[in-house]
Amino acid sequence: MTAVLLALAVLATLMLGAVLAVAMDRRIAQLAAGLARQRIETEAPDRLNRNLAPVWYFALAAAGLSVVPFAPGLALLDSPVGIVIWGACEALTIVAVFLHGWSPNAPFPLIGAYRYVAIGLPVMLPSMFVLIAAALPAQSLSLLAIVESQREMWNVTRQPLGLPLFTIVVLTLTLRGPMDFADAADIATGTSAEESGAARVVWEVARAAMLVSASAIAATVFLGGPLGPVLPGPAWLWIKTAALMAIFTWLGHRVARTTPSRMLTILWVILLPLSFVHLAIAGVIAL
Amino acid sequence: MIDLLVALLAAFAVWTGWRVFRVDSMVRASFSLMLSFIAVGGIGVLLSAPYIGVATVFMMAVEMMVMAIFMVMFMMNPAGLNPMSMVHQHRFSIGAGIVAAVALGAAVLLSPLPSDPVLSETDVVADLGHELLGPSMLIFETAGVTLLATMVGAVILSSRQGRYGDSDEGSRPPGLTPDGDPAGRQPEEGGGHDHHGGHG
Amino acid sequence: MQTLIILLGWTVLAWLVVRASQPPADATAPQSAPFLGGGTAGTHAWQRYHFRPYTMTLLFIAFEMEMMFMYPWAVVFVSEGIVALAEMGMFLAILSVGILYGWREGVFRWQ
Amino acid sequence: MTLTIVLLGAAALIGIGLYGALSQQSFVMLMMGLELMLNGALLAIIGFWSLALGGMPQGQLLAIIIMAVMAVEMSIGFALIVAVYRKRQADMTESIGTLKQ
Amino acid sequence: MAVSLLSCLASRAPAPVFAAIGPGWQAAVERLLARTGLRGALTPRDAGILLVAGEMPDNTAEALNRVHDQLPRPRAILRWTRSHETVDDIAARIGASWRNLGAIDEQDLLPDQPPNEWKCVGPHGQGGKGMMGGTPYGRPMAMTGEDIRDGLQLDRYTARIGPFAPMLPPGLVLEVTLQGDVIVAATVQHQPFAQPADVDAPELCAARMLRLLGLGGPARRAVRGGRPGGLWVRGAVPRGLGMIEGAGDARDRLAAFLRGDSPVVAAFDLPGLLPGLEWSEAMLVLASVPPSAVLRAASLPEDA
Repeated sequence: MTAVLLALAVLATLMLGAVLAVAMDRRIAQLAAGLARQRIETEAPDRLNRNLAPVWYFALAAAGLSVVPFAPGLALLDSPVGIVIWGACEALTIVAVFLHGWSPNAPFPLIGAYRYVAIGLPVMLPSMFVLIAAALPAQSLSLLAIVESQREMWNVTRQPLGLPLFTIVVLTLTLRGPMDFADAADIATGTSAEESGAARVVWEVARAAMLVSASAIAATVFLGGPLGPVLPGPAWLWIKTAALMAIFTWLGHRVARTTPSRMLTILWVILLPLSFVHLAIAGVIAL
Repeated sequence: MIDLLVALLAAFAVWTGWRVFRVDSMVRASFSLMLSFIAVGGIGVLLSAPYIGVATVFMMAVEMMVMAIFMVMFMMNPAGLNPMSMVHQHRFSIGAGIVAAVALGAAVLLSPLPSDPVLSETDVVADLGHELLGPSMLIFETAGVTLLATMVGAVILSSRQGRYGDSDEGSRPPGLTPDGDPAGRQPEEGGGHDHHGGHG
Repeated sequence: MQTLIILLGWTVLAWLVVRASQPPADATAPQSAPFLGGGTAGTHAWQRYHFRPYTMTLLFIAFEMEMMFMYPWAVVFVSEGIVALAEMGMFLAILSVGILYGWREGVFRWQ
Repeated sequence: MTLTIVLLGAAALIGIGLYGALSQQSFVMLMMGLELMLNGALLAIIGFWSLALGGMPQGQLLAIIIMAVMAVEMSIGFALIVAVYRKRQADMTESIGTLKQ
Repeated sequence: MAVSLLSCLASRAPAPVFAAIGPGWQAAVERLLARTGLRGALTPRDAGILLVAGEMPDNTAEALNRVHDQLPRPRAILRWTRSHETVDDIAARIGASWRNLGAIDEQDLLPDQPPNEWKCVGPHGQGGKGMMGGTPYGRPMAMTGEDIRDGLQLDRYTARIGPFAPMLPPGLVLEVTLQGDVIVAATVQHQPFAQPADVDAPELCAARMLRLLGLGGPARRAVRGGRPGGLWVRGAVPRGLGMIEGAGDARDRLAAFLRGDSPVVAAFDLPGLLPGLEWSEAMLVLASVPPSAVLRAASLPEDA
């Protein structure tokens, strides 16, 4: 019974959150108009994967949100390895975006797909480091335990580098702003360049859903998730998630994107050592 | 119930494993191998190995992504637009595969299997952590050194501008006919344009 | 088991939603040609794609293995104390040598 | 019973992997076969660890080692393919034999 | 209820316009697309209206038809050729067509034929021999060739991009050969259309670069004459990219545009500048040069 309620809560959060995310981009009307338009088939596409890519993206967003506790001690997927499940979602997201760009058999989507893989893979490293750092004080890989470990102090103050590093991960997963190497303007919106009508809308909504999911994870890991005075747990989670979504959306619209080659070097040479430092600091504090 | 799910997942793993060699598209082949790994990870999750199971999915998603990249890079006709057939010693291989599978299967069916299931209250992840830092510390650090060697080896083998000049300098591709002209590229003077100045 | 059922459930639900929301794709021949700003392509886009940072991906899969060791390490970190810090520090230091070597060889950019 | 199912699945995976490793001309496809065999080994280890060894932590460690072996094999294998391709413009297993020349 | 809500929302959507810009109309179209109520689409797949601005030369007619046919149905083509029609007029006309799109819906202009004859012949129906031969699904497959960066001989993808590619100057047709996303060869097949001097206005040049840096909103603000805003704008352009003597690199030129200066770019070799650059770098370099200078550079080889 609780499981069904929690499943409904996850679904409702994902749907309402996706609408909110699209509204933050001021694109609700645009996407509504796209739904009724023709969906164009490309020349000799990989039809199966073209249809499956958005399905994976949606399913991964939902799976990621399932491990998020909606109240202290209450998550749909109460797994002892919650952050590993989220890590698997991140890894599979790269696959989904790659398939989205690969399957139309067209040059610009193909370039977008490969660029995304080049950036998406190394982005996983800081992501894993910050999540592991958050797991240190909790002595567990479960997100429930990570929430419990933040009762006295949120991770955002205890591990100050964590949220900025994770921001980059979220922007990458949701193909936004400075990390949007899959759908860039110089390749005519990249992996989506050949998508029209409902297929394009579905992909955009899936991106929005992933933003909800990733923001909820960030809220849980760094802002104490459902912890907070007066209001019930889910309300706090929703407030924090929405606030983070607003920040990520704002950054996505404001920060310039550099060239992929340069970003690759930045990731390995600056962000990876930073996440080493982050882990070391978190470790020393946790001891 | 668990048995049924395990059987379904095992069948799925075998089927997707078989698909790897039957599909024309290299991307599909890589990702059907990934699905096979995911099914094995699912079995791990069912058999109270949550960490190993989920981590298999996590690692294999990444590795199969890289696999797909290299498959597409080096296979002719990577998308399978024309039908693929690049096999040799086909009958022998089929025979060997079947013999191996049947022999192993028979060994499984004929030998008495011990039964000592993992207790449900064990914290298997913490067990693994203590094992890593305690008794198996040497294995853990050896793995580190092995991975380092792998990284260095991979860089040396695959990158062109090595310390001793371009790795393909002076090499001569084989001829299309015996004693014929080299196929494809001629070794060029100075190893082509090197657009990269200093490092980093 | 619950984990598997939930994940499978989401996948099926996502599949249903996506199927229901988009009509089957169709196009005439000129419509389906790849978009090149009015230009034409000589060949199929699918090709032996020269993925530039290929050496980086090789380094990456070797380096990423360290995650497999780090998750269980994180769980027992506090109870093992300073030993855990030292051992993981050594492990990461060893791997960092590989990263530094790769950087020196210039693999973290488009080849 | 569960262990039998798991091990039969593992045997089938190893069989298919062996077929792939022997039959494929292309080096990358051959590596797929190797990976599939390792997949079978991984499945067998998970089954044994969970159902026959009483949750010995070494079992999990062995599974991790298998994955490390896969990573090493892939990394070195692909690096080798790149090196061979650079010299021979081919990724066939046969062309490795001529590399020594 | 849900359906009517959706259609109500849809009717308020900004009209998605894919602009095919002709000679002399670039600045006007860029100013038009920065208005609210319109949305410049980067690909015809995302557009409902094809805006054809200016008199198109005959040799681009087929390309225009091609772009037209790539719009999803229902679609409409609008021509903006009379110079007395103001930006407000055309915006109103676009809005009206967009709301009335279902009634207008246009047929394909090109015949419904695959690019190559393909009748499913051959032992496997691929229309060719072996694994690489023939024209499966109407096109041949790419073949291997030289690489100029790391010497790995992988496939070369050759395509003519333009004249209506949104990331290139209007009218420019480049025949590029790509290996991966690196340009290994480029030739100019058709020169950019001549544009009056106001196309070199710093705010328009800055907006073109901002758009490539993923800053659509700041680009719009820049066109409207406001402060673009945006973080890490100059820093995002790599140093030393697209170095042209006397005009610095792309980052310097972006800084100049943002200051409101228009750097004078001397003649440079356009096809010679591109090979060896990665596609996104190449596009940044092209956008960092004022269109008049690109035109001069593209017409250089014919003078010689």
